[in-house]
Amino acid sequence: MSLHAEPRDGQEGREMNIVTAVNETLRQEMQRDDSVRLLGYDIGPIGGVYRATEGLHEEFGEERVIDTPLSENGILGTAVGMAMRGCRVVPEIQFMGFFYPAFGQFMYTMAKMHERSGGALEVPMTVRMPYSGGIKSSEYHSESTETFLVHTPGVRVVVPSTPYETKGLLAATIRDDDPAFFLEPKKIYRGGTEPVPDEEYTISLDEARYVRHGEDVTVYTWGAMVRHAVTAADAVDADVEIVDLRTLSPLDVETILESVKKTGRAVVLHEARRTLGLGAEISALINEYALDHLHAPIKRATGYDVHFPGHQVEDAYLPDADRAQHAIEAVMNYEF
Amino acid sequence: MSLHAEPRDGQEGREMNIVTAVNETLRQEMQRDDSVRLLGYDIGPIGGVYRATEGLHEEFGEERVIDTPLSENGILGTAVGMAMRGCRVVPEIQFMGFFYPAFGQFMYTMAKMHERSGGALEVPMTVRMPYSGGIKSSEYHSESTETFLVHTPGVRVVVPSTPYETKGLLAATIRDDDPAFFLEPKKIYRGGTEPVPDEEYTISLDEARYVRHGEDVTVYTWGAMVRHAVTAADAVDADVEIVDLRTLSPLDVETILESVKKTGRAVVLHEARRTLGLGAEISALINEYALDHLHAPIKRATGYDVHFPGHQVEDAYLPDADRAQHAIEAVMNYEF
Amino acid sequence: MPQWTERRPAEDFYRVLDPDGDPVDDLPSVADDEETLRRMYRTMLQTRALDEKTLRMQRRGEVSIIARSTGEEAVACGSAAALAPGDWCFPTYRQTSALLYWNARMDRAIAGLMGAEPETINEHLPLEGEPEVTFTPVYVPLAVNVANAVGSAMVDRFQGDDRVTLSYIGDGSTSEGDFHEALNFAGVFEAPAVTICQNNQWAISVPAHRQTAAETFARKAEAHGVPHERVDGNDVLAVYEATREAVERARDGGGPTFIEAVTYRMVEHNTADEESVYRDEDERDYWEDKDPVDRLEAFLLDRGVIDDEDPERYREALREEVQEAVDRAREVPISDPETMFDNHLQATSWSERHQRQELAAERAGANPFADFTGEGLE
Amino acid sequence: MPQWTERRPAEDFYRVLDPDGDPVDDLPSVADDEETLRRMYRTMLQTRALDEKTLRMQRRGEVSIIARSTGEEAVACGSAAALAPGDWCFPTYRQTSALLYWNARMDRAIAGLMGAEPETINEHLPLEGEPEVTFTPVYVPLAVNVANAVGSAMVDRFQGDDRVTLSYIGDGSTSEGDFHEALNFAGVFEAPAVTICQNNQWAISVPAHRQTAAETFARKAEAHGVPHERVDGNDVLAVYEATREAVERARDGGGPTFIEAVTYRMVEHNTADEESVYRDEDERDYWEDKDPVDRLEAFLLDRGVIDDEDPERYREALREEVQEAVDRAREVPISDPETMFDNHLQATSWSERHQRQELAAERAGANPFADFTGEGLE
Ligand SMILES: Cc1ncc(C[n+]2csc(CCOP(=O)(O)OP(=O)(O)O)c2C)c(N)n1
Ligand SMILES: Cc1ncc(C[n+]2csc(CCOP(=O)(O)OP(=O)(O)O)c2C)c(N)n1
Ligand SMILES: [Mg+2]
Ligand SMILES: [Mg+2]
Repeated sequence: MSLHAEPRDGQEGREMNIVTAVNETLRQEMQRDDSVRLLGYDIGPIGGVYRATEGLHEEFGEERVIDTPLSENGILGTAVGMAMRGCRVVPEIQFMGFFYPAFGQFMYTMAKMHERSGGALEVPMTVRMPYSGGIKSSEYHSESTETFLVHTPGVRVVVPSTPYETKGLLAATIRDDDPAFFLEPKKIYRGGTEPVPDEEYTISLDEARYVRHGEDVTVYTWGAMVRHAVTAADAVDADVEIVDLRTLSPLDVETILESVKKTGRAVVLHEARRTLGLGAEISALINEYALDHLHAPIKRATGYDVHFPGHQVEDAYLPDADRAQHAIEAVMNYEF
Repeated sequence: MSLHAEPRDGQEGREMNIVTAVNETLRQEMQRDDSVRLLGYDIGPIGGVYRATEGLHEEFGEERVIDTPLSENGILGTAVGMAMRGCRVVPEIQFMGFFYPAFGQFMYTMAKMHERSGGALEVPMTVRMPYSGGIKSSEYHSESTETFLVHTPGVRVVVPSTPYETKGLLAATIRDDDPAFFLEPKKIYRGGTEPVPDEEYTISLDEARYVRHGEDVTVYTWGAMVRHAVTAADAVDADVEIVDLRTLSPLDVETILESVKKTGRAVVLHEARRTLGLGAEISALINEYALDHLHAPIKRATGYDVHFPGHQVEDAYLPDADRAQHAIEAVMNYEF
Repeated sequence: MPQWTERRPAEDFYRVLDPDGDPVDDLPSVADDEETLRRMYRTMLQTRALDEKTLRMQRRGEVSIIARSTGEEAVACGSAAALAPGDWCFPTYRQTSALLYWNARMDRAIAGLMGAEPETINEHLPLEGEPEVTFTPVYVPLAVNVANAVGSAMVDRFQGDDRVTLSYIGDGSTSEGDFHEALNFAGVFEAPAVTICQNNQWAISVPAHRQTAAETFARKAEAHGVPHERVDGNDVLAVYEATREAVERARDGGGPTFIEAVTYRMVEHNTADEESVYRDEDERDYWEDKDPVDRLEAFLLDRGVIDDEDPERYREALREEVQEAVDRAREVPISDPETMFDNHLQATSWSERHQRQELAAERAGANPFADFTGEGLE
Repeated sequence: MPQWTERRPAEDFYRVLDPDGDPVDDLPSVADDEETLRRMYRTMLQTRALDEKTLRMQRRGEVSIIARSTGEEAVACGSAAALAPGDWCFPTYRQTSALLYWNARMDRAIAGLMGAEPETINEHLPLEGEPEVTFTPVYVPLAVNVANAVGSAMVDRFQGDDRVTLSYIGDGSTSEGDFHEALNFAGVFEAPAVTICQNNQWAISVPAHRQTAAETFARKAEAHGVPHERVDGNDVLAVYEATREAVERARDGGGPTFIEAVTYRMVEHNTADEESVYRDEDERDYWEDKDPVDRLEAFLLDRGVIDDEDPERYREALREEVQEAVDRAREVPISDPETMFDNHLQATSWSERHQRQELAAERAGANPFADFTGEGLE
């Protein structure tokens, strides 16, 4: 298990935010491996609506940074074909909420080709999707529907929570031969910097990260919610352990169980809707394999079971440090 | 809570199987309400690949039983438009595994239009999909991906488990003004008959069904798995309560909690993959609201986290009475 | 910085007025329908006034994001004007002028841009009576509206009603499979559905020639046996006339039509966009001369349908109207967070009730997670 | 019982041999390439022999479901024959003759029909060496193969390789948005991708005229600026020749082509289907006279490429070959259930390891749910 305290003391590197870390990592991976190609609409001259691919079209040309027609399913379908032919493809879906038209290619080819071919064909691809809320945009720009991805076998799902993590996880995901989703929490794209080493590094795709250790209660979370967990942990009268899952699929069940067996209490904090949000799976796993250790029910501090609301109401939908704190306090105060 | 013992004693009616019950109910609803229209490919002269719409094209003509081009997304998209204009539409998706190309229309219009219009527009539609395994067919003909539907707000998800249930639930779903999915467990389409009344009746879409009462352990299940739960219950040395959820969304949480608070032990039995299968949500709900009552962890007797396998291996994938029995015995024998 | 080069679209399309507002050929009868001409003129000016106002509001942070149709107003205005009461229309965010032609309420639209939930708008700016043409909510996800519109038209065809359904799609959005699936259904079922492709040459940063290798967008309808037409989209009379013909044919049982209206996105994609990054702004000069409002205005002045004072008079009046609508929209209170739960299912459920309680508790400063029995927080 | 009526497709397509096997015009050069002619003839006979055998196996319950291409063999055979070593091919279940032309192993295919997992087949009937043309697994979900094929072709175009990618789509499947999205990408990126529409007039029970109002399936390519061609799909020389031209153009940087090959589904959709329910079987007589094997056979006999004994000799030899393949396939043991976990991710995970243990326990008669600590069953 890798352990980074927060802030990460003594970390060397250039200060950068998440979107810059994405950009630099894409550049680095394209430089080191000619077979890496990016695919998506608006990723070329404009550099993506969030500028994550800024400068790459100019540097690598339009056959490696490929501006496509406006079709998510076409992007995914051609990306799979390219990956089957040995390219390491990094398609961008502009917003996770616009992934749905690509569900056919996702289920039928991206997630399935390797298995279907008995291992003969590989599909090394990393679908980048800005995801999750907090930006007060219009419909479908704020979704957190990782459940759809995690319930599907044959793909990895990775979510960074800091600039340092972004670089190591994105490089690892691109280099990995499995088809994968890399979900970028857009609210914190520019939400703070930390030093990121210039040299290449990767972070394991099999291990959750302890954001901090504690003895009383574990908060499981990922992406933009990690910072709220930290704020809540500072505010409550309890010794909180925070686990940043970072690879939502496959889950690092060892770490999930290890932590709760120590603390005996758990909260899951996520932006997705509650019903069948990933919190349900974490709760069920703990119930199955650590029930004896539980001192309290597991609470899910999540979004509600509604369509992501308009921007006047968005803040009331989204979990934040307060909601996290309430959940922590609820399980801390619980008595059998 | 409605309680039907199994077999349902003294029930009057014609003996019929599930697929006949679907057919008769569609006919009945089309006769009583001119605005009911069916939509889908191969539903016309051939009467559906499972003959669920047999005879309806002849009786109601091609403008009420509408054979369409081969496009699931086109079917869903035009169905939503028809529903917005006052039709009560019953589209068929030939197999649940071919629903994925329609995910865009599902998320953007079917599940959303009512909310998006502030309630001004209604979308009364019932998407029928044969689903789940056991028929030894090829890829994507055996899926149980109800998770995708249940995680999405704004739609109902209904699954019958017997011919009697089929008629009452399908009539209720068609008459309900919400967009809904009606999942038909194809393995038991012709898997047994029971008397089904000729007269119209509906079954509440808000209530789970006690298949049998028991004191020691609750099995939560639905669809084609109900019969395995019954077999397992007969075989084990315990007094098993069986809850047929039948409406997977929204869930009847009252009944779920009521049962486990009495029995103190729970098993979920479903065909879907385990990770983020509906069993996860049921387990999480019980953990949150009935932890004190639990005498043992909740076990999930489910499919595995793999693509639905080929037919030589299918039986090893699918849960059956044995797997259910093992799960029941595991929680019965558990000691804190 | 590399930018995309544009390719100017061929101009061998149907055109009634040249860019100076002079007729290129015999005039269609709408040229004598002064009421419709003035209403279209007014609608385009109104659209521009509304866009200008909401742009200022956006800059002040009062609305979060807007997509203007400046320079493209003729497409939606001219086509929607060809509808009749009872018809249905399925617009995207780029067809404000279609809604305004049929007197859609600006105050409600502005409140929506300000982020109010539909329930709040319905409560505080209630709609009185049905609009003569029914508009669906503006679609944000691209291309999905067309199949809904075709379904709507299929109902009329099956029921023998003589209504027509109109829908819109951008040039970029024709690359989505949805578009083709919908047009294919329209062709097979001879649906009275008219679909307008508002080809403004750009889909955010992607130019039209990168969307497709098809000769024209109009020709895409060949794939589905649907009659098609290509018109000057900055000529409101051409758009009107082509749509009128299509609408009449549809109403008479003649089935669907697809119309490409060639125009140009004069401004940013939306206010989150900075178009100078990816396109050469000089190209705009070429299009500036083709402005649809100027063109119609010149024609109307020339024909005496409006007089010399009218242009300024209209603009002044519309600015006031817009301001009044903004004032009314500003009166709408911030939406109650609980509205997020409204209008999902028609009945309630345990989880809806429970989560409403959680939210209420949270807002009251109480602990929303205090229920450990499932029996609720009270 | 109402049935769908058929509309016979127009026959103004490219044709080399008339239904009696007589040339309609000048012969293309393939008519002199005896080796290719015999190989195509043999492949079509082989396909039919294999279909007949697996049908009998299906009736005995030895394989669960098969889709025959009886009467349609010329489409896939003639088009695949125009490929060269190094090319790629993305077939559906209806292109057995394409695979057989390139010597795909029948024993492996039969084992697959018998329900063996790919891992089991690889273990017991290992592939030796690469086939000259690479075939992807046969696609069951419709229309999704075309975009994968276009992606494959894009790679060759970007890398300057002169390979070509061939893919197939049924008439019904052209109604899926996937098909259009893929062809649009092919057009925009000038991908060396040739797509064949195997128009056999039926999609299960839905006739072609109910799939689309387009004049022909070939014309669907107009939507994407992709050159198209329409050929007699029961004339293997016409299919070969049109594909050869398209493949050469693609190889030379000339981009994609779409070819509609007009044929007829002589038999049931698959063995789960009963076509007499929905179509008039008399129509089959019309098509019986157009059989692609008879047509080529007459031509070859006439030209002396084969002699009078050859037809029976070929058939006899192929029946034996098929039987031997069946025998080998029958030797493959039933797949181990644990293979269901294979080849999902390249690494393992807690849940994979855990679930493998559960399955093993279950098969050993032990309780798979005995782990209450997450530390495994042992
Ligand atoms: C399904 C979907 N994908 C992506 C988006 C994001 N998006 C919004 S507008 C737009 C460009 C649309 O271009 P075009 O169709 O030409 O319409 P225009 O904006 O030019 O009117 C994109 C990519 C979306 N709203 N929906
Ligand atoms: C996405 C998808 N939808 C539905 C099906 C079920 N299905 C299998 S074959 C078929 C008909 C295909 O017709 P066509 O494209 O004409 O091909 P043919 O079988 O005639 O070769 C259908 C509906 C499927 N396999 N995939
Ligand atoms: Mg555009
Ligand atoms: Mg066909």
